[in-house]
Formats: sequence, C-alpha cells, structure tokens
Amino acid sequence: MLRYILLRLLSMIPTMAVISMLVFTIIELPPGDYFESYVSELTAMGEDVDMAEIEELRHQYGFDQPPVMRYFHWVGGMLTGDFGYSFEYQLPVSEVVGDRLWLTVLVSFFTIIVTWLIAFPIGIYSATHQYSWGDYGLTFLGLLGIAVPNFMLALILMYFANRWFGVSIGHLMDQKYLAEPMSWEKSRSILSHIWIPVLIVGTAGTAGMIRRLRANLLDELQKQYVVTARAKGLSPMRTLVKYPLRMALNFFVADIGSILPAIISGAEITAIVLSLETTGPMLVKALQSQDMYLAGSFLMFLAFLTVVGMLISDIALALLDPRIRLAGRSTK
Amino acid sequence: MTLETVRSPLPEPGAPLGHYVSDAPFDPDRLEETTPRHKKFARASQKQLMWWKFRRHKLALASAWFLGILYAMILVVEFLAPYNLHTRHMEHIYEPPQRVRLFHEGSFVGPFVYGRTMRLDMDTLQRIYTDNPADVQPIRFFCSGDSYRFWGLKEADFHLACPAKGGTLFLLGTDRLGRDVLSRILYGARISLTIGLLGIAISFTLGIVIGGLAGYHGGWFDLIVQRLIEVLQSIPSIPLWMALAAIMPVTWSPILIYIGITVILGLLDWTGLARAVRSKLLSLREEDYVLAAQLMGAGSARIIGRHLVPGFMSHLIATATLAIPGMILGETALSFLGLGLRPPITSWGILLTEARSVSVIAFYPWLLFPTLFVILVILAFNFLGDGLRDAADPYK
Amino acid sequence: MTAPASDLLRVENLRISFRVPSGTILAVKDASLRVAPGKVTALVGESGSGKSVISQAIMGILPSIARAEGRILFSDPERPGSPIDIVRLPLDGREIRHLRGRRMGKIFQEPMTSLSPLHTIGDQISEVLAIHTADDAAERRRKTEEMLGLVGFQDPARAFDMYPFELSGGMRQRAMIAMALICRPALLIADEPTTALDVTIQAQILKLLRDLQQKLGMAMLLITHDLGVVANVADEVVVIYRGEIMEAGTVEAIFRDPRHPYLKGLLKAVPHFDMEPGERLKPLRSIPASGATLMDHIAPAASRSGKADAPDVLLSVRHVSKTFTTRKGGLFKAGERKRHRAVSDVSFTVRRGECLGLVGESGCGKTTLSKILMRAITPDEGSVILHSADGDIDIGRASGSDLRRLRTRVQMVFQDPVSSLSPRMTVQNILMEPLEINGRGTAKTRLETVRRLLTAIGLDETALNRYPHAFSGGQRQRIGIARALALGPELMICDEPVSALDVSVQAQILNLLKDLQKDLGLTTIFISHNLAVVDYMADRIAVMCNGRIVEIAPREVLMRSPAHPYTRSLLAAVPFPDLERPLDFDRISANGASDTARWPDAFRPDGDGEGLAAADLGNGHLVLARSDVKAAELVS
Amino acid sequence: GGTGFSGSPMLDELVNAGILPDVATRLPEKPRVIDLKAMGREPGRHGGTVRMLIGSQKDIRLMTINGYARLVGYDENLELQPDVLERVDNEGDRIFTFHIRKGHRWSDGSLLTAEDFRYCWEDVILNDDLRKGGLPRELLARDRPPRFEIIDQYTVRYSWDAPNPNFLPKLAAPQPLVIVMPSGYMRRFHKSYQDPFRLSALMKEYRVKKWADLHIKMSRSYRPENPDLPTLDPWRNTVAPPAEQFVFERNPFFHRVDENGLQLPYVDRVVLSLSTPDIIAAKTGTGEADLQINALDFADYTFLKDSEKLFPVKVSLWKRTQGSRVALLPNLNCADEAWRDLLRDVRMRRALSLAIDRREINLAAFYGLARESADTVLPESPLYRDELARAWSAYDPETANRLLDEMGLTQRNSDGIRLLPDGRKAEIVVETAGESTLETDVLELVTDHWREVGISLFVRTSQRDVFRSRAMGGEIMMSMWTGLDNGVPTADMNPSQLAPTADDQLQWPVWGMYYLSLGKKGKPPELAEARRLVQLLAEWEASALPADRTRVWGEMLDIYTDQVFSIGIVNGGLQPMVHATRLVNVPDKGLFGFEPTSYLGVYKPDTFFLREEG
Ligand SMILES: Nc1ncnc2c1ncn2[C@@H]1O[C@H](COP(=O)(O)OP(=O)(O)OP(=O)(O)O)[C@@H](O)[C@H]1O
Ligand SMILES: Nc1ncnc2c1ncn2[C@@H]1O[C@H](COP(=O)(O)OP(=O)(O)OP(=O)(O)O)[C@@H](O)[C@H]1O
Ligand SMILES: [Mg+2]
Ligand SMILES: [Mg+2]
Ligand code: NI
Repeated sequence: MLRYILLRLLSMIPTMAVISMLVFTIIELPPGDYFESYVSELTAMGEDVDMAEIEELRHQYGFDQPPVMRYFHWVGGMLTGDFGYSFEYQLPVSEVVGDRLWLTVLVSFFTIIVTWLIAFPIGIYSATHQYSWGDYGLTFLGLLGIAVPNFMLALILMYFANRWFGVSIGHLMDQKYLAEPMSWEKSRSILSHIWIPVLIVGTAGTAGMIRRLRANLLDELQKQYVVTARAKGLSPMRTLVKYPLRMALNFFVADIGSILPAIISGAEITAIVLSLETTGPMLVKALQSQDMYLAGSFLMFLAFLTVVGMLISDIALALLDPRIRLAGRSTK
Repeated sequence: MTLETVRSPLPEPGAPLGHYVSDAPFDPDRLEETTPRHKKFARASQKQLMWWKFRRHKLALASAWFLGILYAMILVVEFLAPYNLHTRHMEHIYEPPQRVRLFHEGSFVGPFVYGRTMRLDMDTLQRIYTDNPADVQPIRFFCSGDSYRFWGLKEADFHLACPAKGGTLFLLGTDRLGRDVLSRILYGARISLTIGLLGIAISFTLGIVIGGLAGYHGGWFDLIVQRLIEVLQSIPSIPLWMALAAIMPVTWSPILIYIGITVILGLLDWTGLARAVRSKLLSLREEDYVLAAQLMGAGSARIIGRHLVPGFMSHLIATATLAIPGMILGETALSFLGLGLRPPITSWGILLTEARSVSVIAFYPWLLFPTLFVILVILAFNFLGDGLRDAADPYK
Repeated sequence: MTAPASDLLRVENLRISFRVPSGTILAVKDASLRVAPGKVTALVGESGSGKSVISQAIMGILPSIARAEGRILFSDPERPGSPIDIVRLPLDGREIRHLRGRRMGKIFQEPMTSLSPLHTIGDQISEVLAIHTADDAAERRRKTEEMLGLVGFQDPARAFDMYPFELSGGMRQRAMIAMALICRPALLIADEPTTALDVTIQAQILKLLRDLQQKLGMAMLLITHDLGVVANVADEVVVIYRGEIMEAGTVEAIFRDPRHPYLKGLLKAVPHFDMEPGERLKPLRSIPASGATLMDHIAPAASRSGKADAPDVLLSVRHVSKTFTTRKGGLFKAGERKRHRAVSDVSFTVRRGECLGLVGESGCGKTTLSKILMRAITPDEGSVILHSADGDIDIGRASGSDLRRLRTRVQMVFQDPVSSLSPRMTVQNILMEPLEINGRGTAKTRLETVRRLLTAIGLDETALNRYPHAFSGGQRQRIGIARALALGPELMICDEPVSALDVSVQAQILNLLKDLQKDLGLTTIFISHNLAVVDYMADRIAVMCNGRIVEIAPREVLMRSPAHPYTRSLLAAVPFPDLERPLDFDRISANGASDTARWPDAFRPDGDGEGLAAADLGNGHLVLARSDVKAAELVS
Repeated sequence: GGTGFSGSPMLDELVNAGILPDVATRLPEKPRVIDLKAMGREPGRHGGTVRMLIGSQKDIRLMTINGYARLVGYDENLELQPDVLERVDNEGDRIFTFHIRKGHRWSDGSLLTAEDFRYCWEDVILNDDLRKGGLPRELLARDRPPRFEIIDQYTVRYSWDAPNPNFLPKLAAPQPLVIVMPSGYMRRFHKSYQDPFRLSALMKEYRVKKWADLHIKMSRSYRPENPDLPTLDPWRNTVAPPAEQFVFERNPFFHRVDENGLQLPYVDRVVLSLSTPDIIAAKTGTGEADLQINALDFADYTFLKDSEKLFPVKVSLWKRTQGSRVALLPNLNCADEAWRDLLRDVRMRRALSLAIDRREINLAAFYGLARESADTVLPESPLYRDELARAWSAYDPETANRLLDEMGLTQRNSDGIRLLPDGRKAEIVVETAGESTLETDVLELVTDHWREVGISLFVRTSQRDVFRSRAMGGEIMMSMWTGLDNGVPTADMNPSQLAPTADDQLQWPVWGMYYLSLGKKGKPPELAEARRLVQLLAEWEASALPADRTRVWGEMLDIYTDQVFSIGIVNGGLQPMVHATRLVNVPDKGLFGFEPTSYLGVYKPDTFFLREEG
C-alpha cells in the first residue's frame, strides 16, 4: 500500500502538468484578454479609456508575448509560490481571496454535513421501507429539490424568507457586519443567513444521495451475509449499518474525490444569485473578465484538491473493502 | 429389535419417539406437479420475465405510459398546442391562467372560458385582468387556429383546441410578450426531452465502458484512466462551458450549438460514473462467479457487461434517472452565464431562465409552470427506474 | 435416564411456501419434528427437499417472499414452561433477536456467502458476544480465539484477523461453526456443518459438538446427508422427501429397520469401500439421458475424433508452488504481513481418461492447486502443461488461441456453488453462457442442450428461469456441474462436486460422471473429503497435506496399504453409516492428522521444512519421505 | 460658531480633541452656498448613513460621479457653473483663468493652491513616464497644447491659440479631465520629489514595478481605491479594496454650505454594499437601500412599487437620457462585402427602420410610456426638433418594401425572404450582449417585423467584451446597443458622438479608429455623409460663437437621423429610482444618464438629508 501511495504521489506531477496546460488553454480560449474586457466594460459604462495606458499594461504583463512564453511564465511563477496578479482587484492573487475562503468552507461544510445528515437516514429508511408512503413522500420531496433549478429555489426562498421572517435578501450576514471582526452578533447573523444556501445547495445533493443510497442498499439487503447477521441476533438497524451499508458505501467513497474541490469552489450559481461572499462568484467573475492569473491559480488549486481527493478516495476504498487491490491486475 | 409404527412423527412432548413411517404413495420418478403457469414462466425469455415483473409495479407502469404519451406528444406539438410558439398577444401581456368552466349562470355550456378585460394600473404599472362574465368564450375542439408548418414540412392549421373566435385561451397564462405559456411549454418539451438524453447516453456509455474496463482490468490501465479522470474532473464545468461557447463556430445555428455543447458535455461528464463503476468493479471482480466466467473463456466485454454491470444496475438506474433533471435544466445554468440557448429555440430551461426574477415570483407565478412539468417528468423517470430496478432484481 | 419434561423444539405441521412470479412453490408440507433437550435430531433427505428452509423457519430468517404456517415451539431451558411460537413472533423483533445467536445458533450451509466479505472472521464471530454478553473487547477476542482453536484452526490469533476470502472452504465452514457455538446455545441448527471438512477435522468437529452436548446439554438439529455422520452422532432421525416427512425414529430404528422405500433407497445408494470394481451405485431413480447421448449432443463427434492419436498423458504438473501473503488489518502495517505457503513443490501427472482423486485436510491447498491448474491463480514457480493432439499448452503462459483452446478443454466445478453462479443470471443464461462464449450451436440448439443438461443433473425445466439464490444448496451445486459439462471438456476439475448432495442424487451424479469417463474418456481431477466417494470414482488418489502431495498411488493400493501416516489417520477417521462401526472419538487428536510432530521420523520434514522427496514404492505408489530413508522401510 | 457656519456633530469629537480644526477654518473663505429654498428644496440637518448597493467593486466610482464636485459643473438646467473654483474667466474659449477659493482644502486639510495645478500640469501631464499616450485630446486645440501660467497662489491660466470648446465641458464631465492633484500627498510617489531609496521601498510596499505605476495607482481619483488620497468630493472612501462593503465618510473640508451655513453634505456616511447585480432590485425592494437608481431596470418597477406598501421607500420614475433605449447599429465596416454595400446604401437603413413597429415594442416593453423615436436628442434638449425624432421612424412597411425593391432586392424565396444579388438569403445576424430580457424581447419583435419586408433576423449573443474587437474586424453585421449616450446635449457640448470618432461606435468602428488614432490606424470614412460629419465636428471645435455651434449641431443631427446611421427604437425610457422616505430632497422627476447629468450628480446628493426618525 505504501508503495502504491508513493507511486500515486509521483504520478501527480505529470497529472498536474497536463492539467496546468489544459487550464491555461481553457482560459486562453475565449477571444480577447483581460484588457479587452476591461476596456469594453469601461466604455459600456460610458467611460474613456486611455488606449496607450492599456497597451502599456499589456506589455507589462507579457500579453504581447506568444502564449507558450506566458504559460511558462505562469507555471514558473506558481512553482515559486507566486500566483500572479489579479488585474481586477489589482492585488497579488494570494491576497485577493481573504475572508471568502473560510466563508466558503463554512457554507460547503454545513451543506455537506446537512446533506449527509438528511440523506443517510432517509436513504436507509427508503431502502428498508421500500414503497411505503414514507419512501414515496421523501423521494418526492428530494426530487422536488432536483427538479427546481437552484437559482429559482434561491429566489423563491430569498423572497419568502424576507417576506415571512424578515431575513435580508442574499448574503451570508447582515450587511452591517460585513466589515466587522467576528463577534457573537455576527455569528448569529451568519447562522440566520446560512440556512438558505445550505438548503438550496443541499436539496439537489440530498436527493441524489438518497436515491443512490437506496438503490445500493436494496441490492445488498438480500445478501446471505445479512441473514447471517440477523441469525446472530443483531438488531436490524445495527445489521444494516455494519454490513449492507458498508457495502453500499462503495459508490459514495468513490466520489469523495470530488467533495474536496467542491468545498472550495462552492455552488457558484447559487452563490451568485444569493450574492454570497464566497469564492464561487469570484471565480466566475474572474473567468468572465478573463482575469487570467486569478482564474488560473484558482483552477489549479481546485485541480490539486481534486487530485488529492482522488487519492484519498482510493485509499478509503481499499480500507472499506479488503478485497480491493488497487495496484493489482485482475486475475486472469 | 423392531418398534411399532406410530401415526405421527411427533410424539407427545418429552415422550420417546416411536418409529413413524409415512403411508403416502411414493414414487421417486414422479415429477413435481407443474401448473401451466409454471410452464409458461419456464419457457419465457428473460426479457419477457422482466416485463412481467415490471408490469407488477403499477406506478412504474403508469410512469412508462406517461412518458410514452409525452414522447408521442412532442411529435405532434403543433397540433396539441392551442397557439404557435411565437404567437404574441400584445393586449394580453402577463395574463394569469384562464379557468375552464362548464356552467354559465347555472346552465351547462360545455367547456368555456370567460373573456377578460385588462386595466393598466398607472401607478404600479400593473396589468389587472378581470373576468368578464358576460363574455362566454366556448373552447373549440379539432378546429383551425394558428397556421403552422408541421415538422417544418406541411402547412396546416389544425389544432386540438382553440379559443373561441376572437377570444383567447390561455390555460396557463401568458408571458411578458403575451405568448401562451402552455403552448410554449409544449414546444419546449421537444427540446428538453430529447437532446439532453443524448448527453446522458454518451456519458453513460463512456462511463460504463471506461470505468468497467478500468475496474475490471486494474493495473496500468486503471492507473492511466484514473489520471485521465483526474485531469477531466479538475476542470470545473463553468470555465469549460465558457471556453466551449467561445469556440463554437459562429455560423452554427443555435440548435446545433446546443447539440454540440450537450455532446461535448456528455463526452466530459462520464468521469464520476466511471469512478463509481470502477470502484464497484474493483470489489466485484474478486467474486467467484467472475472467475467462473473467466474460466469459461469469457472476454472482458462479456464479463463486464453480463456479470459485473448487472450487479451494479440499481446504482446505474438511479444515477441515470438523476441525471435527467440535470440535463433538462443544465441549460438554465448555461443561460445564467449568458451561454445558453437563444430564441427562437424554446426549452423548459429557457422558460425557467426567463422567469428568473423576484417579480415573477411575486406577480406572475404562473410562469413557473414549467417547473411542474419538469417535476412530473423527473418523478416519472424515477418511478420508471424503480420499476426497471425491480424487474432486474432477482430477489423480487 | 429420566425422560425430560418437554421438548426443546417442536415443529408442528409446518408449511412453507414461496411466492414466485410464476405462482407459489410449496417447499415444506406439514412437516413435524422435534428436538429433545441435549439430544441430536438428524434431518436427512434429498437435495431440495426443504431441510434448509425448515432450519431458516426455526430461526425466523426466511426470505421475505416465503410464508410459514404451523407452529414452531421453542422452550428455552432458561425459562421453562413457556414455549415461544417462533412463527408468530414479529420479524426481527426483540424477542426473536434475543433467542438468535444466544439460545439458538445456526451453521449455514454455504459458509462462503454467509460471511461478510468486508469483515474479518474474528470480528464477525466476536460480534455475537458483543450482542449477547457484556464482555469487553479483549475478553471477546480471547473467547473467540479459544473457539477458533477448538474448531481446528491451527493459529487462532492469525485466523482472527483474516478475511473470509483468504480462507479455504473448510476453514470458512469452521469459522461459521465457531460463530454458532460461541455463545453456547441451547439449540444448534447445523445445516450441513461438515461438508467442506476432511474426515479428520470432521471427526474433530463432531467430537467437539458431542462434548458440548454432553457438557452443556446443547441440543442439535443436524441437517446432513452424510449418513455416516448421522449414525455416529444422532439420537433421532427424521427423513424428509419433497417437503414431507417420510420416516422418523430413533437412530437405531432408522438404521436397523428402515421401512420406507425412500429410506431404503437412500441407504442403498451410499458408496462404500468394499464395492466391486465396476459396480455401480444405485440411485433412487435413473437419469433419462445417459452420458453418451448427452455428450454427443454437447460436443459433436467431429471434435472428438482426434482422440486416438492424442498423447497418453493429459496434464503434467511440475514443481508448482504458491505462497499467499495475507493482509493484516491496517494500511501501513506492512511489517505484519504473514506469508503462507499454500502449495509447495507439487508434481504429478494425469493420464488421459483417468480420474485422479485428490484428498487431504481442509486448508491443505487443494483448491489453490486446482485453481493453478485452471490458470485462475498464477503459481510462484513451476509449470503446468496440457498435452493434446494439436500441440501442448503451457497453461501458465498460454495466450490467444491457446488460451481459448484451454478454456474449452479444461473446466472446473467450484467448491462454493453459490458464489460461482452470477446472482443476476437465470439458470438458463448461466448454462447457456459457455455455449454462447464459444459460439456453439444456434440459439435453439443451445436451449436444447441446456434442457438436456438440466435433466442430466436431475432438475426439471421449471428451474430454467429461476435465479441461483432460489435453489437449495445441492441444486446449486448440480447447476455448477452442468455448467462445467456444457462445453464437453477434456479435463474437468471437480472441487467437492457432490458435497452438498444427498446420497441418492450423489449416486446419480457420480454415475453420470463415470459414464462420461468411460464412454468419452473424460478426464477428471476429483477433489473430495468423502473418501468413499473418492474410492468409488478415482483410478489413482493423491493425498495432500500442508501444500504438498504426501502420497500418490492407484486407488486399491492406497486404500488397502497406505504408507504415509497422514493417509492412515485419514482413513481411520471415516465415519460409516453403520451403527456397528462407530468412530473412536478419543483417538482423534486435537491438532488433526497433519501435525508432523506425531509422524514417524521417516516422514517428518527437518526444521526448515526441507529434506523430503518422493520415494517410489513401486506400482506407481509414491510417498513423500525423507530422502535418506529407504523405500522398503516406509511400507512397514 | 460666530461665523454662522456649523459642521456635522459627527466631527465634534475630533474638533474638540483638536484633531480637526473647527468648521470655519475647514471651509474656504467663500464657500459655495447652495440655496436650497431657491431650488425648491428643503434645508436639512446633519447626520445619518445612506446605504447603496453596487454590483461590482468598480462601482465605487459612483461616488465620484454622484458626488459631482468638479472645477466647473452643470447645474440641473445643464448650465455650466463654477464649483470647486470660485470663478472662471473665459475669453473666447481660448483663454481660461481659474480663480481658486481661498482657504479651500483637500480632505486631508492641505490647501488647494495653484501649485496643485502646476504639479498636475508639469509633473504629471507633461511627464513622459506618466503619460505615455501624450496629451489628452481635450487639452489640444488644433493639435496644440495650452500654455499654463500661475498668476498667483490662487489663480492659474490655460490659454490656447485656437478656441478649445471642449475644455470646460470635459472638466464638468462625469469622468472629468484631471488637471489638479493633491501635490502635497502625491509628491512622495514622484521620482522628481522622492529620494530613490524611499521610492523603491514604496514600490515594494505597493507591489509595482515602475514608479510611474505607483504614481498612477495612488492618484486614481475617479475610482477612489486609495483611501489616503486627498479628495475634494463630498464623501471620501475609507475602505481599501478588495472588500464587500465600502464606507464613504463626509469630507470635513467640503466646500459647499447650505443657506443656513450648514456644511454639506448633510449625510455623514454613505455605505456601498457589494451585491450580485441580479438581486439588487430585490434587495432594494425590501428596503435594503436608501438611495438606489443604478442597476435597477424598468422591468423591476412593479415589484419596487409594490414594496412601497411594505417598506418605507418611495419609488419614482426618471427618464433616461440615451438617444434610444436600444438601437440597432448596422456595421458599415462589415467584412462581408455584399452586406457592407447593402448596409452602406441609405435606402437599406431607412427601409429597416421603417419596417419596425415601434408602437408594439413600446407597448410590450414600456407600457407605451416611452417615446417612439429615431436615435436622436430628446425633447429636453434645446437642440430637439420634432422632425428629428420622426425621421424614418414611422411604421411603414410599404415604403420599406418599396425601398428594398428599388435597391434590386426583388427576388424572394419560398418563405418570402429576399435574396441577395449573390443568391444568398437576406439574413441579418444581430449581435447582442443579451444582458437584459429587454434586448431579447425587442429583437424577437423586430424579427417578426422584418420578416414582413422579407428580411430575416438572427440573434447571436456574445460577451460584450468581444464586441469591439469583433466589430472592428468586421465580423459583426449589426449589433444591438444603446443609442446616443447623451440625449440631452446643449450646443456647447461636443457633438463627437454623432461622427465617426471612436472605435467603440459599433456602426463604424474602423472609421472611428482612424479619427481616434489621428490617422495611424483604421480607415478614413468612405461615405460622404460620414466625412461631412467629421468635417462638421471640426467646425464645432473651431467655433467660438454659440450660434455657430447650434448650427453645426443641427446639421449633424439632420444628417445622422436622415441617414439612419443608427436605427433607434424608443427613447425617453423610464428608470425607476428608489429612495427611503426619510431621505429628503430627492427629486421626483429627473433625467438619468451618465452624460451629461453625471447620474445623480447634477441633482446634488450632498443636499439630500435624512429626516429625523419618529
Ligand atoms: N428463495 C427461494 N425462492 C424460491 N424457491 C426456493 C427458495 N429457496 C428455496 N427454494 C426451493 O425450496 C426447496 C427446498 O430448498 P432447501 O434449500 O430447503 O433444500 P435442502 O433440503 O436444504 O436441499 P440441499 O440439501 O440441496 O441443500 C427447493 O426446491 C428450492 O428450489
Ligand atoms: N486469497 C488468499 N489469501 C491468503 N491466503 C489464502 C488465500 N487463498 C487461500 N489461502 C490459504 O491457502 C491455504 C490453502 O487454501 P485452499 O483453499 O487451497 O485449501 P483447500 O485444500 O481447498 O481446503 P478446503 O478443503 O478446506 O477447501 C489456506 O490456508 C488458506 O488460508
Ligand atoms: Mg440446504
Ligand atoms: Mg477448497
Ligand atoms: Ni428394534
């Protein structure tokens, strides 16, 4: 296993290299560059632009060089810990993120916990009480969450939360706390706001989880070893959790790899609609305005988390099921 | 030493057991009695068996019917929709749904709607519609209304239902250009229920094949496939959409671009499924029956397709049914970023995107009707999935 | 002895039916039986007669599609006087859970699938303690290891941390037994508890059960078709046929005075050591399709025509070894890996058309060896060559068309029938599959073949569209055999092919195999614990112990004059279905016959397990002994 | 105090602590007195915080625009008035003498003097490092820069040989020409004044590579990202980006007072909160903004109006100043030759304009409240004439059809779509940034209208970022954009928007580039009428007499509308304006636009005040 992990760690290097090229290409694909969009944004607002100044900036950031050169410049910078400069914020990329990062982690973390807390019991319930009213009802609710686009749900919740509970629309806290340091009131305010995004992002994920868990459990529930466990006198719940659930978790563990980056990127569109102070909208904005170093570093960070997440997921998989030999070939 | 034969194999509690011998007729060569029903089942093919099992799941059957009808309907949308996709009614902007009634002033008239009068509230700039009970507008059936080109080929104007001459029939209200929401939903179904499935088909095929091979073979193949998956998963969908939207040829029609994006998304979207399949197969491949199949000389394709994937069918079905809303509504996210479908094409996603404002929720909630259709379709697909799952479940 | 006040278990007029898509199957029809406290009731009967189903009903673990009627009364000696009707207890309710595992233990018929593949056996066994006792973890481990030792694990501490898939079939069965016994239940339901065990271990287990029975007053419902075992341990016997009780009585009554034609037939079908050469077993009913017609149908004559000029030796195995490393718990504890030599330096040949019997202690490497022969496991060293008219195939290295030839010519019957059948394929598809893979026949002829195969193994066509889990253990085993036969292989490796079959069906199957061997020259390697069966089938017998072949000789030679101490103790441990020849339990050593310490010096390996070689005693009789000992001395 | 001036209580503490001088010292000797009563408004009180919502960090510029403290600025009647300056002497638009208010201070308390003008002129504008592109166009008259003289500490003079009518309007623009800088503060970032060692330390601190970048960055006054930069605006920023919220506090040295001697602004603090543009309307509707006009759309009006019932807000409708709320701009520099020739044919443009049923669009999108008009000036402008608005803007499909037939586009296919001479179908692809449903809706309607005259329209949305370069490259055939930026010009304002003068004019970007780059890039206008417009613009720039300017404007407007260089649809579009009911002095009616009203600027938000609660 240790050897396998080592091999995997080594293989991250070429993977990340390939990803960096891909990220670079993707950022470069849309026509124009940041300055182009900068100029057009200014002119759209009726402002004047000093084209000479723009040309100068272009030159300064090497935008008059061929893309290959810029790629190496960028990658070289990242290797030495210099993630480049955000044109939009006029700050080094490393300083732009600020508070947003932990707020994002907070929201995502809450969302994931809530998703699991809801999905696991319900999934188990649905599988053990297949075709009961509870199964149907919960399935229906879950699917409702999937069927309504997140932004719509966001708008509806926002609107009614405001009408009925007076919660201010959007954001993660009341505006007045924005610039303040952490305090009791501020955290209260955050708590009173966070449930909306958690609910919105959570609903879609929860239903997916419930349905999949249910499906996987249904397959396992009939297996002979479950009967054995029952014959030992194990209670249905403990049987379920110890045996079939562990088997059914396979799909879930396989997906752990994508949780990690999702925590950071957050649900972008919901975050945009709700105007959350998280990293998602920042990424989208950076992409739209072609703030390439910011977007690029962000994407690379996500990629890194993905790669690490996949490794964690594979290790967890081997822990979950002793039969799995990750490095091994199939017996022929 | 011989014991007396007793009548029952079960003595009184605690009593010693006598020697019981059954006196029922005994013929070892007699076969188990088989009913014709047993015979029928024994002779049936596996597909037939599945169908019989599926049939027992009433809700799944109903869902299958519902979807079947829906898909049949999208073939003849032009005929079913009371209006054309683009027919506007400037005097009926944001008109709430009209109720179909049967009785007018206590007497039966048949299905009809009341005409409406509109008043513009100059202060709030709201259009206020009131039923005009004097204006009874009977709905006409199998009638001629807006003319259309059926499938772009044949000129026709035949409709299932039309408004009364000079009247209106907005069963689900109208939108901001006075277009009939019902008609738009019907036309939208055509796109929403077809193209997205293409993407699912692509991503599922890829996911199962690639994930299956990686999980079954393991080793280097797996290592490389996993790296590929890492690379693909590393790129979030949003930048990808943006890049794709940027490179799609300008001259393509919107529908072609949409198909293009769907296909490409399908081509990139298989990774999650592939990983799930692979992980499951990594453990399933250690089962004895896989070995048995190998020893019979079965190839990878057969082992994956016939032995391993069926063991994972429930998950696949669940995932597929869950992917459908994603594909129907995927374009809402695209539109959100300004990359989605554009008129003149209409889909449910577009309709919902257009309803994207607090005003709609507050004043024109009927514009959210497409959601209802999405929900119905998704429920139907899920129940259908349940039925299929059960049909494939040997324990049922 | 005073008669006990009541019965521990009374099954009264039990009817069990299954709701299947095609209607209902009535598996048990008004069966009644009892188990007296501290006594053993044996339930014997044909494969598929409803024995397992009854045992499931007693534990309240019938599958959800089954329906039980009647009464199952359990009078717990702990709470005398109030029998509990298990049929009426709520499913998985507190009461029944309280009984399961603690007051009633069950040994499942198929140990492989009955254990969770994700948990170590120690975990699964000690869980029973965790549920029903207040012991702490250390105490549980201690008790579990003790129990594992009692059921014959040589290294209980190591076994505790092993996963089921790392164990041999017999070891899994013993783990199952340990699980059932760990709480010392008042009633043990043992469903074929010793099918995967060699006779010495079987004797050891039977002894253990008897001891417990005597010491703790444990009663037992023993389901088995090994009439030898019945004769040795049972107090009362119930004979069941197609869900109906045919005959019941004390063990004396049954063996000395069988009355029902079915029971008489059964007793007649038992293979015994003193059969004439060429004498056939007498099954209850004859199989309509003879081996020849079946095979003709399966493999067209053309493909068998090359037989004449085929080399005499079909398979040669040279110095094959295989070592397993077991994974130990955690991820990073690389240091704690344990290595186990499952097969070591095995060489032998198999001649065309013969049947080579392979016997040996449970866990000695038989299955591993057979898998090596099939190229399901790659040996660490050594080679296996399949000789045939169209060129030799090096099994270890074959690829492409050679591999394909190999796959059609060599087939295997798996030891564990359940797990070797795809759970989501119907029997029809399972049997059809080898034909499809190799493109034999058309869809129609394939179906015909499948039907013939089914008849040959004694199942009717209603089986076609059922899934493996809906069959009895013996039925599944027969399906496995049918599948192996489907391609008409040259060499068939049968790993315990009849262990789950009652004697009459067993006779049917054995006769079929024999016919095939005689008429078509089918070569078989026949692995079995049942020495009488091996004696009946095999032309030569190889005896394995601790991964090595310790003795190999023609059947008569080995049976009449075994040379190796291990072989001798094996033969001594055979139970006979004869009340006059009871097993001498006291002679059965705690560590089994493979304990080299008890062997004479001439056979004992030196410290590092080396220094042994095959000594030729003439007549093809080879025995593994120290190379410095003369052959003559070994015959003693 | 005895002087009769009073400052905000907010600053009392600082004054008492001696950190701030008292209000009399803080104000110039002659502050600008705003007579609120005379304006029809109510004199107010100090205090309070006004909340506003912005959609992007860049929008802190709204504070500079709305604050509208300029050397000279427009009043509500769009007449130029000295503001920061006490007086301007203008001799024939050639010689401008600026009189600074004595004792006028920057927000850091330093005096505003002629030195600040000199620093900006000599050390910044004329500095090669700082201004790579040369002098701003507005500082050139017949391509010659002005002479700069310091008359005394409070008087400076700029003089040209030829008239420069651009100068003062540009100083009054929403994004003003910068000719004065807080030299006391800025010097530390200037190579000529700072020792190299300290300068490079500062460069390191602010992470820039060149000193010029440092100077530019620190001196940016339009987007007040540097909280330390002294300003003359009513409020000054206190938060450095990036941030989610920007707090602007009153400038203690602001130079305006009301008639009662209260130093303006009344409101102590303006807080700008960052929000997604999409939900600004929703948030405004729930009373989360005290003053909001930007990022609100007419479509939100009903919702906003409804919220009046629930929240203490007031919603009114202002009028947008654009020449057309949305306009179709045929790209005369289109790369497709066939189409270029067609679009350059005035009959084509007229036909397309005549084919549009503006009435329907007005009804559908504006409840009929906007004006159907060509893309031209609004009635509020003194230059307005009825025939301008009516030029080719009636719905007349027959004439349109006739014009198209006349052009030879007589062949039609089976769908009734006309065929080009080369046999292609007459399909016009209109590009839009698609940012509002308004654009898509209008296009949808126009599609139908044009089909009536045998032209089919396709919509393509692309990011507006790429519009300019694509239009320059001729890839765009026609685009949808807003009409003339300034729909309420006076003759004194530069008419350059009517002539090809910039590369972001999507109807002729290549010609505009030619003008902009002084002939180095792009191509000279190839249409006589366009050339004439450039010529007229030159005449305006050279003119010294108001009458001349009016004539030039008139002629240019005639050509522009008659030639239909831009197909206007409706103008006078309505703009919802929301303010808290507590906020007093916000006009109920107003013109809303960047130019010339500087959004709220000319309505002087410093005179808005929060009425005491209760
Ligand atoms: N889940 C099920 N669904 C349908 N039929 C079943 C199911 N389980 C068992 N049966 C049927 O019930 C009958 C009795 O099975 P049971 O397992 O009790 O046999 P058995 O006596 O234990 O035989 P063996 O000795 O072969 O194990 C068989 O004919 C079998 O086909
Ligand atoms: N996958 C494995 N990993 C580790 N050890 C294994 C594995 N498979 C088998 N073994 C070990 O190899 C030895 C031989 O096992 P094998 O299955 O060949 O025994 P067997 O002779 O078939 O026994 P039985 O008669 O009980 O089936 C056993 O000790 C077993 O624990
Ligand atoms: Mg059984
Ligand atoms: Mg074995
Ligand atoms: Ni007797």
